[in-house]
Formats: sequence, C-alpha cells, structure tokens
Amino acid sequence: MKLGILVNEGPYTHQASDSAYHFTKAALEKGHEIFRVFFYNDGVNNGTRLTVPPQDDRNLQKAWSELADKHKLDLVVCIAAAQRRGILDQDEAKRHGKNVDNIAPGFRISGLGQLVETAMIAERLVVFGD
Amino acid sequence: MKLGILVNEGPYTHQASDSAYHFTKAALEKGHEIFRVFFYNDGVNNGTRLTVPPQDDRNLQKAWSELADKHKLDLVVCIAAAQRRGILDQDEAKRHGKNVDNIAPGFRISGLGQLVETAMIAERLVVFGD
Amino acid sequence: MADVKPPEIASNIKKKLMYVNRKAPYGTIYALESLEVVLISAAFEQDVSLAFLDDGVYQLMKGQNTSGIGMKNFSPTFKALGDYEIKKLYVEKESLDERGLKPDDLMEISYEDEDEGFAKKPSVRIVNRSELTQIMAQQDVLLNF
Amino acid sequence: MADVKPPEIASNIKKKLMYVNRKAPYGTIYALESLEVVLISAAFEQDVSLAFLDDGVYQLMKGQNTSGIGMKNFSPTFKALGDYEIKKLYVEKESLDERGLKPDDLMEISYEDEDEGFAKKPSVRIVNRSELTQIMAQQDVLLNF
Amino acid sequence: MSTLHTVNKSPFERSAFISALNHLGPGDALLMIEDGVVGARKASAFAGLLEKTAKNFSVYVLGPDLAARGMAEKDVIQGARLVDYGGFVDLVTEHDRTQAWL
Amino acid sequence: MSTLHTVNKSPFERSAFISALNHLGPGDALLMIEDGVVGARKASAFAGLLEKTAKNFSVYVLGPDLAARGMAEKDVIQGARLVDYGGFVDLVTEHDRTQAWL
Repeated sequence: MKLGILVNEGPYTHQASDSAYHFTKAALEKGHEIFRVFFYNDGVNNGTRLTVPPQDDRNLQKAWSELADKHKLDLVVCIAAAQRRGILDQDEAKRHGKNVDNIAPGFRISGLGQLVETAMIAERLVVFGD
Repeated sequence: MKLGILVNEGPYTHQASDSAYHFTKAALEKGHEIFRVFFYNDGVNNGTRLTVPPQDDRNLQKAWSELADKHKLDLVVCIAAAQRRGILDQDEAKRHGKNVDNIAPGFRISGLGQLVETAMIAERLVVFGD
Repeated sequence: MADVKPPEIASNIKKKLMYVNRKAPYGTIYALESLEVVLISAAFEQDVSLAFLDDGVYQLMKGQNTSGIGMKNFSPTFKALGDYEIKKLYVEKESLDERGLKPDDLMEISYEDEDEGFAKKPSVRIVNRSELTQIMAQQDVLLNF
Repeated sequence: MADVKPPEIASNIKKKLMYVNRKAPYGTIYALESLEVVLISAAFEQDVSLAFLDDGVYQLMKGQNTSGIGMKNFSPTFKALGDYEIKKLYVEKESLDERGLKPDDLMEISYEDEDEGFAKKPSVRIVNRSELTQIMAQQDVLLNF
Repeated sequence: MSTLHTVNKSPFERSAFISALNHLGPGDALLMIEDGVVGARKASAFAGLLEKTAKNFSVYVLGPDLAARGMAEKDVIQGARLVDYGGFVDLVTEHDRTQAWL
Repeated sequence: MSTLHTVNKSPFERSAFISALNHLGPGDALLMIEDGVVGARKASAFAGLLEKTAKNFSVYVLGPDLAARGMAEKDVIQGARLVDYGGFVDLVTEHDRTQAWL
C-alpha cells in the first residue's frame, strides 16, 4: 500500500520522530511504498546536519538520511516551517542573505503543497506529533 | 532584585520564549538585574541566527540579541542541549567536524553548570516552558 | 504562498480532507501552521473541511487582540476562508459548553453561495459530538494539529 | 560532563534546590535532561532533592527496557545518584495510587550513610500530597521540567 | 469504513485520550503509543473506562513503548492486545483512515 | 515564605492546572499565563473550582494573554485579578520562590 508520513516534532525532544522512523522502517520491511515523509512544525529540525547527539544515543538525522538513501525515500522539509526554525539549503540561504546552510543529506526543502499532495496520493496518511 | 530566567522551549512553536522575553524586558524596565537567561531543552533554538520568520511576524532571535546588546545580558545556550539540536558556535563546529556554525550574536554556548550557578546566585528563578 | 503549485499528476483526484484543530491559538503554533496548510490545500481543489473541538474552539473567538503579546493576530484569516472556497467549519457543541462559551462568542464566518446569487451563508456549523464523529468517519484523510 | 566547574565566586552559597519531575520518560526528553542538570548540580555541593509526581513517577519504574524503541535506557542513572550525594527522592503517593502503581513497582534506590558505617539506606521516600506541598515550600529554588 | 485512532499522550497528563474515546465510531480501533501506553495499566484511574471501551472497540498497545516504561502484557487491562511496529503498520492498512489525537 | 505558582496550560487540555491547585500552600498565589488563561473563564467547567480557590489564595491572570484569546476582565471568574508583564515581575519578587507547572 502507498503510505504518507507526517512528522510534526523535532528529534529528541519528543518521541514523534522516533516513532515515525520505526513505523516507516517497519512499513518498508513489509513491502509497502512510502510516498513521502513530510516534516512540518518543529519536525523540520530533523533535517539539520549540525546535530551532535551523545555517542551512546541514536542519531536520528543520520538514521533518516540512511533510510532515504537505501529506499530512495522522499524526505521533504516544509519551506515556511523551516524558515521559522532556521533550516536552510543552499538556495534558501542565498535567498535570505545567510552565509551558511545546514540541510542534511537526503532531505529537500519544498512547499506545503507537497503535504497536500501526500494527503491526496497516499492511500493512508499517518501523523506523528506532540 | 537579581533574577534568573530559564527558557525550555524553542521560539515560535511554544509561547514560552515570547513570555520569557516580555518578562525579562519588563523586569529590566522596573530596574531589576537579570543575572542570566539560560536556554535549555529546545530553548537552545532561540540561539540560531538562521531563522527567517515571516516579514509580518516578530523575530525572536533578533529581539533577544538586541535586548542583550542594550542591557549587557548574559544569554547562555546549554552546550549539551545545543549539540542534540544542532546549535553550534565556531569552536563547537570545529570540535565536531562540522563546516559551519549558526550561533546568533549575543548568545554564548556554555555548560549546564551555568544553570545551577544561576539557581544559586539569582534571588528568584523564573522558568518558562511547555 | 509563492510555493503553491497544484500537482499536475494528481489533477483528477478529489479527496475529502479534514483539518482537525484541538489546540488553543498563540500558546503553541499548531493553530497557525494548521491554517497555513488549509490555505494551501484550497489551491488543490479538494473537498476541505475544518473541525474545531476541545481547545481548538478558542481559535475562532471573537475580538482576539494580540498587541500585548507581540504576536500576529491570525484570526482574521478564518474570515477569508470563504474566498478560498472553504465553507465547512464544524465546531463541537460539547467543547463550547465545557468552556462556558456560546456560539455568539465566536467570529461570524461566511461565504457567498454562487448558486443562490452570491447570498452570504454561514460557514460555521455547531454540531454535537456524535454528529462530528460521523462527519469524521466520512473523511478520506484526517490531518491533526 | 567535561564542562562542570563549580563556581568559585559562589562557593559559600548553599541553597535548597528541588528538581520537580512531572513527565513520563521517553515520550519527551524532559525527564532525561532534568536528570542531566541534577548530576551537574551535585558538583556544586547544594542541598539537592528531587520530586516525582503526576506522570513523573513513571521515571522510576522498575524494569524499563528501551531496546524496542531504540532509545537509551537512562533509568540506571537514578541508582547512581547516591554516589553523587543526592539522597532525597520524594515520590507522591497520590500520583502512584491514581496510576495503579505500588512502591514495589519502583526501582530500589539507595545511598551509603557515612555516619552509620556506610549502611545502605533508601533514597526514595513516599510522601503524601500535603507532605510534598510542605517540602516544596521549604525550598529556595524549584526547577520544573 | 473504520478509523484507527492513535493516542500518544498519557490520560493522566492530557485530555487527548478521553477525547479520542469520545469520538470512536462503529468498527473503530484505538492504538496507544508513546506515553499513551500508561493509560492501559490495570487498576489505574482510567482502567475501568478503558475496559468498557475494549468491550465495544479493538484496543491495542504498542509493546515496545510499554516495555520502555517498565510494563508488560500482564500489567495491562483485559481486552487490550499488544502489537509491535509491524502490527502498527498492519492496523494502519486494515483501517480506512488514521486519526492521531495529538 | 510563600510561592508564586504559574500555570501556562489550559485545564481542559492538561492536568497541570489541577496539580498546581492541589499543591498550593498558605499564602501562595496562582498566576495563569499563556493558554492557562482560558481556565479563568466564567461559567466554564473549572469556574467553580477556581472560584473556591480564589477564596483562599490570590488568583491572577495575565491580561495580554487573556486579550489574545478574545477575553476581557468581564469574562473571568470573580476574585481573579488581571496583571500585565510588569505585574508578573512584581508577583515574582513579592513571593519567595516561583513554581512553574509546565
């Protein structure tokens, strides 16, 4: 089945990102298709490559990036939510006069329309948040 | 009176940062001393200079930076919490092999001991969170 | 909203999308960011509705004045939803009652009915819990914020 | 913990600091990050105590096994608090009762009493709500997470 | 046409759990995840309500989240069934839609 | 020796409000801020409890937060007093400690 995932909280502070990750992995293992994982609200904070979690803890950004690489997942960070939280790719950084970007590999920044599209095309949408 | 402020949530997602800012400003206007504003948990996200809030919205990072500049405020971002959330200064970025930093002007990264010290030295500690 | 682009690949899909709002405005950003998705979804010509229950009913309060907290008052946007062809705002009666609120405490939100000479009609419908449960059960997708 | 440095300027200050824990572990990070402050504060030789009430009591549950959720099980750290001279963990009885929990469901946490030949003594004290209210009222600082 | 309702918050902390219960329709299922699993505990203040719910609706608890909070199958109310993440996926696909009570 | 208790969450959403009320001691004050202000509404399910509380403790509501949610002094229970941010600061300094029921 074609599934869509919405992640509304950032990593570590709430379990939502962990739950979404484990759910996505389990769905892929069962042979389902993940149409898209959309990161909204604080969920966009999953997409910064600057996190340095403790050595004995999981690294959620890496986990997402590796899962995306392995399964050709589409990880989309909402552009408006990302601007509020300081998540930028190269284009966004340039557009807003910032000297650096911080987007992680495997994530792309795009519009909220991509969430509506996910709701339209995926056969089920599963929401993880606070 | 000597006051300490603890901010446990990031800007925009929760009102905690706004409340802490308005409280701090009001305390300064009344002639109180702010010993330190300590940013913990997601509160560290107040300290990234990469946010680009909508034009018609407040810019909390700028508001803090300007208040700090005007009143010589000590704005401290917890190092451990910042690592988990991807907030780095130049030293931290270098130490962890990251090619960029994102700390905002007026904020400094330091240890949790600075929070305990605030609790010890400030006559009142006011906590803002979720 | 420069990034709105109706998807060409999905132009023949029309789903019933309901945005479920259960949180008060301003204390957290969920109400505002939910409304931002609602506005975007209008461009996709879906069958969109909004549910307000629990503390979500506070989003529709009349006379919101945010000047004292330095945040943007986004409540006028709800009044513009009719222009986006979003006409179905369901408010749960039990949620109002519990909070000591009456329908009169909420903003008047209306749309113009093309089929009846652009007559103004109310967008807000007060429904009871069992009605709302049934309406939710008719949706294709529930988006919760 | 490389950043712990007791402040020289304040070495003569000894305050009663209480960490108030009201949230369940793992669902949010507050329990873990609260514990991180507790450990740091030990280095400052303050009069530290911890309160567990409401969902905070779940932080002390026996037999926590996080292997299935891929998160670090930090509950063993509570058992080490005695080594940091942190010996006062207050658990609210009413919070346990409401949740169907008994003192036996919680981890055994103890410290060695120097004054009594390093005898093992329990660090956890079950107190009722009015006792906890009184203990809170004796603190200099309450840190809530 | 049925809905899978997920609850990720403790009923002792938030009203989301009760709100979810109040909006279950015929054929719906309830899945407790994250901090929500504590609501399934036997002999808790919510146990009676959940047991009653379990007579009319399917009630599931995410096992890995339960274990993290120091509980096991023997600790939860009668009528609640444990699932793992794979079971969570199955529940999503078996119901027509998912409603997350955040 | 008294405590200022701040509550920033709606009593309809979270138990923090009730928990704060259950832990008030002699001379303590309660200040409702952010989403917490909705708990001060007249004729709500919590009005009776708060009115009773206001007989034994000082109860304050942060005015700017109340206005943001479309309410004014006339909408809150008898016995609750409105303060602004400056008044919030005064309450903090007038009490010996602050307890935030997050």
